[in-house]
Amino acid sequence: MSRPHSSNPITTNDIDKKLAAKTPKPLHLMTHIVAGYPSVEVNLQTALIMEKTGVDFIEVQIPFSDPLADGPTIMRANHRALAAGMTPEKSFTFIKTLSQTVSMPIIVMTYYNIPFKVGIDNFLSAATQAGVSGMIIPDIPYDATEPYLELIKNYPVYPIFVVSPQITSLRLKKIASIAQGFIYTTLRIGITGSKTTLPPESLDQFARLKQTLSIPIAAGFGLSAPEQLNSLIHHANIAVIGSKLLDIIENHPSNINGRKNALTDLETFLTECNQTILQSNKTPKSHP
Amino acid sequence: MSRPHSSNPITTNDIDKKLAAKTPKPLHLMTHIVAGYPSVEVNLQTALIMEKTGVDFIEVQIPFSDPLADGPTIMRANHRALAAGMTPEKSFTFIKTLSQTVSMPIIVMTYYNIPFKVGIDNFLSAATQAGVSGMIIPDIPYDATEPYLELIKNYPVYPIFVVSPQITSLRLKKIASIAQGFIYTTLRIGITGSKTTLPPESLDQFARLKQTLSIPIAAGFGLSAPEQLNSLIHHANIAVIGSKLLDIIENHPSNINGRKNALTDLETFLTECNQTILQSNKTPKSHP
Amino acid sequence: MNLTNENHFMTQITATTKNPTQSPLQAEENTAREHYFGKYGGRYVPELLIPALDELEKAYTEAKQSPTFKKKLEQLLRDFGGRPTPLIYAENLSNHLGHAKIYLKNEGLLHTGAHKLNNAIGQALLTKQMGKTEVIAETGAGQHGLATAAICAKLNLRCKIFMGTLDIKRQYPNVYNMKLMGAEIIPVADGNCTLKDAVNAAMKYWIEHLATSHYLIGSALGPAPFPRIVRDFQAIIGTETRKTILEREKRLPSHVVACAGGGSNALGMFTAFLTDANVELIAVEAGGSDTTPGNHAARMLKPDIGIAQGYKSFFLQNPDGQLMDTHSISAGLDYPGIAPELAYFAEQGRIQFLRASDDDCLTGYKLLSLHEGIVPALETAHAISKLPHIVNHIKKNTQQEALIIVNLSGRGDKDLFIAAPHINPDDWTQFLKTHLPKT
Amino acid sequence: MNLTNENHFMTQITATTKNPTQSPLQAEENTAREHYFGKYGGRYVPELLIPALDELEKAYTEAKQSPTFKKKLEQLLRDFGGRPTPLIYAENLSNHLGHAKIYLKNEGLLHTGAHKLNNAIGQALLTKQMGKTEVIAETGAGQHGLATAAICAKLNLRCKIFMGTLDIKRQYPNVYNMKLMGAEIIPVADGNCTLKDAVNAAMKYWIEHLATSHYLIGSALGPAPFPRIVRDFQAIIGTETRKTILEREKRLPSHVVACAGGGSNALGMFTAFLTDANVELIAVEAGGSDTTPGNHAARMLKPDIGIAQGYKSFFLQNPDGQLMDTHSISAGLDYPGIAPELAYFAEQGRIQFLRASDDDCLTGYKLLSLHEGIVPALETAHAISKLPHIVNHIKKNTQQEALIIVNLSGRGDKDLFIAAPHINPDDWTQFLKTHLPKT
Ligand SMILES: Cc1ncc(COP(=O)(O)O)c(C=O)c1O
Ligand SMILES: Cc1ncc(COP(=O)(O)O)c(C=O)c1O
Repeated sequence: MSRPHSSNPITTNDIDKKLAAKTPKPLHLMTHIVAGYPSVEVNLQTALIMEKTGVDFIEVQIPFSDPLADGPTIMRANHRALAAGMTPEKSFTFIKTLSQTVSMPIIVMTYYNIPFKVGIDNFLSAATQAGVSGMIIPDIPYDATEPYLELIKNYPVYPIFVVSPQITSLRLKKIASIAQGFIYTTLRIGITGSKTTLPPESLDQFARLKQTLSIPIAAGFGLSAPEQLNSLIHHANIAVIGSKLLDIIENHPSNINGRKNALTDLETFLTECNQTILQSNKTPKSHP
Repeated sequence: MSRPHSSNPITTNDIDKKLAAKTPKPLHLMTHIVAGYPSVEVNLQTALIMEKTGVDFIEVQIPFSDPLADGPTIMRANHRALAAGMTPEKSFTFIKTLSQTVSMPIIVMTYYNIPFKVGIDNFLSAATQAGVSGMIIPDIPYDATEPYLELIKNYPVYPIFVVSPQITSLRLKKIASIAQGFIYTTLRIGITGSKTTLPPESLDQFARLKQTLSIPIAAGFGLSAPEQLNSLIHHANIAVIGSKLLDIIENHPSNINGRKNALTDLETFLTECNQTILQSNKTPKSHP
Repeated sequence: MNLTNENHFMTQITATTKNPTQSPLQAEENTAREHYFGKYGGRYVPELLIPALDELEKAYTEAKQSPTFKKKLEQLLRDFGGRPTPLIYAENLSNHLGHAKIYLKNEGLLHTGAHKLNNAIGQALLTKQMGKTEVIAETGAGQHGLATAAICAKLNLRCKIFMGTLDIKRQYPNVYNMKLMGAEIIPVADGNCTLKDAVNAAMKYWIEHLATSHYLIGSALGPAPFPRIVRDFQAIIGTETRKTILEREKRLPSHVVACAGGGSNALGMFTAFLTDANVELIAVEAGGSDTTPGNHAARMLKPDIGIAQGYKSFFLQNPDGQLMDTHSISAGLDYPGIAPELAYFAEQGRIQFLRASDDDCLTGYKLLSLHEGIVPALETAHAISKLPHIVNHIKKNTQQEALIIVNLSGRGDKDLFIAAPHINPDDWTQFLKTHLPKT
Repeated sequence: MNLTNENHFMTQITATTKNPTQSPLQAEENTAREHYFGKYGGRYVPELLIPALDELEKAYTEAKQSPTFKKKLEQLLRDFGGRPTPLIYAENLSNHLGHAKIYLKNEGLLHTGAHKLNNAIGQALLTKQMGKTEVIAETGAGQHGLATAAICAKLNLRCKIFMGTLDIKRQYPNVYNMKLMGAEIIPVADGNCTLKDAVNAAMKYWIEHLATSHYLIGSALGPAPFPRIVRDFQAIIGTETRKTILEREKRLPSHVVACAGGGSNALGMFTAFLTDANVELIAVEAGGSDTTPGNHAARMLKPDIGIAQGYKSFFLQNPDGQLMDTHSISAGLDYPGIAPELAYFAEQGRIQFLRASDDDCLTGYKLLSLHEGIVPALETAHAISKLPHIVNHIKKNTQQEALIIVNLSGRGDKDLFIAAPHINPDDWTQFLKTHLPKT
């Protein structure tokens, strides 16, 4: 499933490899952690659970004071990580350890002021050295007149773009021409009626994305129950699970017992997710 | 010293008689009480002391809720008398008793809304029956288009006018033509420097009043010490003492002992006042 | 209905009341008659005050004819005051009530937040013209005090504000602002320690300082010439309104509504419409909690003539002639007397009177805030609250769409401490507690 | 100095910044370039928001050319807002300081008490034009929230105000008034629970309700086209001022001063004078308690470029790029970012920046109240407080009498709970206690 990216000297990276893996998986999973929340130790434990339960990609958010695009749970996690002393530098130290510990490709997510302030090249070097495969910066549109989009071409790190269902065809096409690895689209399911089938609007969205894009599609959505994953199969390549995991961690008191419970719950939840996907493979759905 | 008042069927009343008394007194005294403050009983005791110590006229104020022309002490006395249930009717009942008890001419002082509301004729009849000799209503200028000024001519009660030092000659002349008994002028001495001589402005005022008026002059002023009375001798016919007496009563706690002390103090004070006047008669001052 | 006589009212300071029984005010001839409105008004004051009132009358007569005075007044009204104030079509409220187009004349946008400033500016200029250096004023709610303090700061006049000790406690925000502007607050601890007592105290102070002080009375009452002066300085409200509504609607209003405490904003608004026979003029008094004596300030409930505080008018008084306690949720309507000119026009039937209770007032307060995005003063809210009643009455009696103008005499900021405990008591108490120093 | 180009600025909504490095805004051609002021500004937002920003830009472009829109805007600014606001000669203050004539443009007389309404009206009309039914807005001090709530009530738009929980506690009076006008207050308990966090929360809500909601940003910042839209709607301040001062003084001002929080009142005032090379433009930031990071909101103390909340500008941030806590006595200046256009003109040297501390602010607050009878907002007081400094500087450097205009961005009523404890702590505590329910 890898494709040539003429503008990038490194033709494939772990993301492509993962998506092109021999074992066919009807839906990959990407899960989210915020570096330093509640601590790098727990981050690491969490990541191990993720890998163990079959998660394919891990998204590590380097915390920022003003995470514009994130909901309340993730925002709180950002603020708590910062309050506990997390920095971009410490984040990369953690990510390096992480990349040496797990084999899931690592996608870094942060806001543009962090690389901008640290220096784009510094930031991208650090990411490369830490073993990062992709980079999501939600507040830098593809047409921002910023050096980041040029400079990243010099690194083995894929720029992952986030698109919205409302995006114009023109913008989508332009993004498609420079995107690498996959494109991340946001959508909400499970809110309207059925939890296991996509509403017609979402189907239309996917159809439109697929028509324009030859690159895999990751879909972020307000997942609340594993069976909701069924609805994405055959539509998206990757399902992104974010807030739900933080909710599980947050909703346990932060003592050792609580944390243990949290990690157990997390493992149970992710196991269910993975099983839902694997089972769906055996019982094909009737999708267009 | 009585003069004919062509417009009034009653040519003399107690006021004229008092001022024309055979024993020559260089300055008459008029003292003030507020009917019902602190009580009619104390009013009566006070009046007896006044008569005993040589006071010539007693001014009885029928309390009003909004005594525009009165200072804080008298205003407070008005409000307290009203709060204790004093009414115009009860005031006249008291005044009747008073006139049967003392021989000093009684001047009623009140504000125009009382007679206006009670009915001018009712009010003047009540006053006449209670033995009132004069009436001061400070908020009814001589040229007010009110029946009071006509109606009072039918009663043996003199309208006493209050004039100010700033009054125009025209207005003064018009008042002089209808005034009876005496005219009351306000002035302040004792504030500026010497306490026993009048400041030049006040001398000018008296000269001007005397030039226009053939009627006796009463002077109200912020008296604080008996020796200040000296300054009025040869200028005014009557000195009016108001707030000072209420101050003496008010500044004692209102228990039996306090009231006794108050009345003793009052007697001492008024005795001194009278003596000051009588002595000055023997040691004539060098006045213009 | 006369649509073309607006020229007559173009200049507020020469605006005069053309009423059939009263000859127009003639500056040169100060007859006792023109101190009255019918049998109301007059000068029931100690002789001591007469020279000062004469001086004021003379100064005012001169000022009315002086182009310099007029220019200064206009400049201050514009640059300091923010005149002209807007007339806005209250579209939502109109739709809500139906059958009427309602306009609001927003005096709340004047500096210091109420119509009071119009008069304060005028009289402060008169003070200057008389060569006096000090202004004294009484205030209840504090709006008149605030307006006076502001213009005194601007015109470099010493300023003393007489205020009942109870009102000082209730209206601290205004006290605070007056002090910031350099005014001295004279606490009045007599009587009920409210407005009426502040008037008495101010009057007394004036008597003793006539040479240097001007008593800047805040409503269209007190001894002549005050009622006329205040009315004239406030008449700009109606003058502007009449002109604007004719431009916008090409017709005169069918009804003009204002709240009436002392009566200055009502007269300020009504004067320009007095001779427009088809314009109904409606004043709204404070009905308080109920009609028990002492629980309201509705002088017109049983109009009772009296003479107090220097003038003859309707007063809330007992049968002995003692002025009574009053109550209203709005401190600016809580006064036992009323402008003699309003008494006169009430008698003539030219101005109708309605009553709004404390509860009505809060309803009006919420109604206007919600529908028009304007939080009115509680005084004004009395007028607003009668609109449903007025509109219903019109619906029953006429086919034609009514055109109602309400004088929005002031904005609501000042009433926070009075209204919030009614509207949102728990939040309010919580909030106050967080502002108390930790002990 | 060009005295005759005022025609260029006559209509605020077509006013454009003629700066040499920037082509004039061309409505038809939405190039990325015009989202910037030099290198500042831009659109640093999730792709999700781009369609909404494009839609807004399109609507605004159409509105600028629409006579209907212009008429509606002018009507609301006049009838609802109370425009034009006056320009007043501060004679006492001028005499007090000497060597300068000082004028004040009193935006405090606008409805709801600050310049914020100019922009709120404009954007609310845009909301209508886009067919949206809901407005959301962030607010710190509450002035922008208040203005937004008011115009939403007037225009029948659903209104949600995002406000940090800390600000809700501090600024209850504004919360109270917003609720009265029907706005829903959305408490934001993230981060420091203040303005910056309210912006984040509002932005997020917007992302999820783009179809029906317009995010009515309150200062000249955020992603393009907001900085320009807000600037344009506020430019009427300078347009009116320039015209009036030329009429009155027959010359342009030598200095124009404004406080700068986000920057909307400063840009609103400065825009009309940008091409008048001899007019010095001075913006005053909040110096807070001292220059320690976290104790002030002076972005220009050490200008540090960053990208946050949708735009590139100077931010108070740590070396990692995290936005920092800020402090100012005035809630409206207490924000870590600044209008990108101000950043640009700071860089160009066209606008100078000064800093006023909390103490300076209180001095300015008292100074204006006492000398001019106008109690300013604490934000405005920052600008006032630098006048002695500015005048002294002029005295040393020029012979000519200076002509200074200060933008009086708001009135002080809203600041009672913040200022009174500084000015008169004992009275204030006493007063608050009397308003607590007896337990
Ligand atoms: C806003 C407002 N409206 C009305 C009044 C009542 O006064 P008047 O009846 O003289 O207009 C006041 C008095 O303070 C006021 O502040
Ligand atoms: C009166 C006043 N002035 C100034 C400001 C600061 O905002 P800006 O810099 O956008 O004018 C505010 C903000 O609330 C304000 O209320």
